[in-house]
Amino acid sequence: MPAEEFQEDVVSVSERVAAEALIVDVGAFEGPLDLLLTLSRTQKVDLRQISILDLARQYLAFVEQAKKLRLELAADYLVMAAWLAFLKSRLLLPPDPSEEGPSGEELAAHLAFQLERLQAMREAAAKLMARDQLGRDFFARGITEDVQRVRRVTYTATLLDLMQGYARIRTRDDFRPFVMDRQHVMTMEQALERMRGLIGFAGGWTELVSYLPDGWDADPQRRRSTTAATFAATLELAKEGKIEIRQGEIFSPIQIRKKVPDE
Amino acid sequence: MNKDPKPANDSLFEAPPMGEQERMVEAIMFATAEPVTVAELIGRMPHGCDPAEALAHLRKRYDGRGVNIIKVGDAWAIRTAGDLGFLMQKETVETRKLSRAAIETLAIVAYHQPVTRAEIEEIRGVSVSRGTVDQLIELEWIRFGRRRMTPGRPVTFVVTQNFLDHFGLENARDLPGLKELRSAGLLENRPPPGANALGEAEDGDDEDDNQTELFED
Amino acid sequence: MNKDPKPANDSLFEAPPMGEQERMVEAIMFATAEPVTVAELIGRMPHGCDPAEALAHLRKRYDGRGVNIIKVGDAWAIRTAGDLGFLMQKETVETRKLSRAAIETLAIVAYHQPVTRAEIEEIRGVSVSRGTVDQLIELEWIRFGRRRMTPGRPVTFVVTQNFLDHFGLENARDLPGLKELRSAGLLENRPPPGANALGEAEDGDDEDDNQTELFED
Repeated sequence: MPAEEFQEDVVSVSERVAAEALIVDVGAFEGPLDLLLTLSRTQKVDLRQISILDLARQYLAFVEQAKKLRLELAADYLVMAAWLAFLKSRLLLPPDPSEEGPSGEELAAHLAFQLERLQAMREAAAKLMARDQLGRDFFARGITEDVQRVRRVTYTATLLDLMQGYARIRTRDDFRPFVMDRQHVMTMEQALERMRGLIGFAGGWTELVSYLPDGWDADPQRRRSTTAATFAATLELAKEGKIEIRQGEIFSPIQIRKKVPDE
Repeated sequence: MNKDPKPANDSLFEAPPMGEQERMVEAIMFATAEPVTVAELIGRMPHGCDPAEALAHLRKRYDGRGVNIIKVGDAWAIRTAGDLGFLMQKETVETRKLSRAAIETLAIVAYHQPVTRAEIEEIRGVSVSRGTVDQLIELEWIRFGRRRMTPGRPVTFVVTQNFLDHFGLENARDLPGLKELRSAGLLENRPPPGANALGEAEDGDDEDDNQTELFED
Repeated sequence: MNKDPKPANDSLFEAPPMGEQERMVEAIMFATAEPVTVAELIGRMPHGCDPAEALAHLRKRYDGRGVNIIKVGDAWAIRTAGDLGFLMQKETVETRKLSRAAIETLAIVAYHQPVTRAEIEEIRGVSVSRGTVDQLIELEWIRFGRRRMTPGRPVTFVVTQNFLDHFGLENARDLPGLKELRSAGLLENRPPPGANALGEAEDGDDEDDNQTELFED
């Protein structure tokens, strides 16, 4: 049976354990629960009818033996030993009504459940591995064909695109997108250059408006552009520490003056 | 963990029935990564089998199916039936917006049909690339109309039924005129300053009328 | 000039007859080693096809043959019949032998899914090494499931379609002995009476928190 085959090493250990009383071979076990499961086999009964008390005794004897042989047991084996000693005393002594927590029977039942569950999962694992497996017992297609991805591009347009396209052609001169009208724009750099030349003369507070270049105040677009550029330039100059700026209140005229270096 | 009921030494026993042999050949051909020769089949199947015969049966069985058994050199393989090759391609359709040149060309054909290439170029103010016209023809949005009865008998372009379907038009005359475009806010309301670059639009809004005439037939 | 008499839209046309659809499914399924979902078939076949029905026909057709059509999760695959594995030694891929810890962990994930690392450790009574989980994930036999809505929001593990495919399972409910285990109450997650009965549950939980952080992104 595959389950047996799978358990092979465990079984042989348990046989030795049974035959030679106790040989401490901790390395063969995967932790205390595994050891307990192995020990439980020596009882040769259904795991459901297992005597947890006997099992606890066996385990404690195992740990005693290990101590005698001065073998280092991992901490979890000792934790389990302590817990089983506690369980043993609970199972042996009449229940103390003043004591809180689960009864010895409840704890024993849970341990039995854990052992049964572990055993069941081991058997299930063996059954699973005994199934026919892909690439071992049954096979997938050997010559596969890849799906070629073909990209097809379709083009689309809406009626609106069409009408706008037509309108664009027929009214070409109405639209001057993308062409910046430099004629009506003053850049910050231009304003800055201009202001650098003028600022030397600004000893006292002077309104910013008075620095706007001539001929730029008639056209609203030009006025906006030059005002923005000049203002940005004064901020730049203030940052450089060349001038000071003040404004009495919101929307009142902005005034600037030259900053005296030693001030 | 192969629960093979047969003992190891097959040769003492009769060969499996032909139906079984056919199954075996089928499985081997399916799983093997390369075409299989009859010699290989003999080597892999139980003693006494006749893979050549099994193969012939199998071949018949797959005749007309989605996959066929075909000969590759002196070996055999299962392959997709030739007519189903298209299933091995996965088409991904990517929708792209038509280029501006194509839209404008299409618009001109729609508004001015039947129109020659020279006329399209005159209206757009730039030459129309062959690719643009080809693309519109391929999309089945424009097609060749009658030749113009002028010197050189140039070919004309008209829009197709597909075009009308795609743009939800009953016919090309339904296309809104410039006036309507303007009132719909699709054009700036300002009249073009000065003369029109195309020389033919100086009539401005009258253009619409001209255009309407073009469609009168 | 594409004088295709068919309009672009296939849906205007009737789907191919069922026999043709069966051939198409057959071709697609033969072409790949991976299980194919009905959704994928729909995506690859002409409009209006009913691959689910075609699959049912095809499945019957291959019943008892050298290759069979089998269900893998919500997908379908062609695999060689289980009894013919002995012919295929040549194809057998030598797989890495799984450790006992890995096999048990895999079984616990399969039977208890979705299951947290702490629960696996609780069942096995020892901590699960990272390498074990990594190996199973690398084999694409297990994957992360949803986080458990408990404190620490631990990540869970579930088995994959690859797992089902590998072990020839139609779905995880078909795991051997699942019903018996369930009715015996052995798949319950029974908390120990009182707190931390084994003293190690604490560590387990901590571990899980760490792990949770690792997967957070």
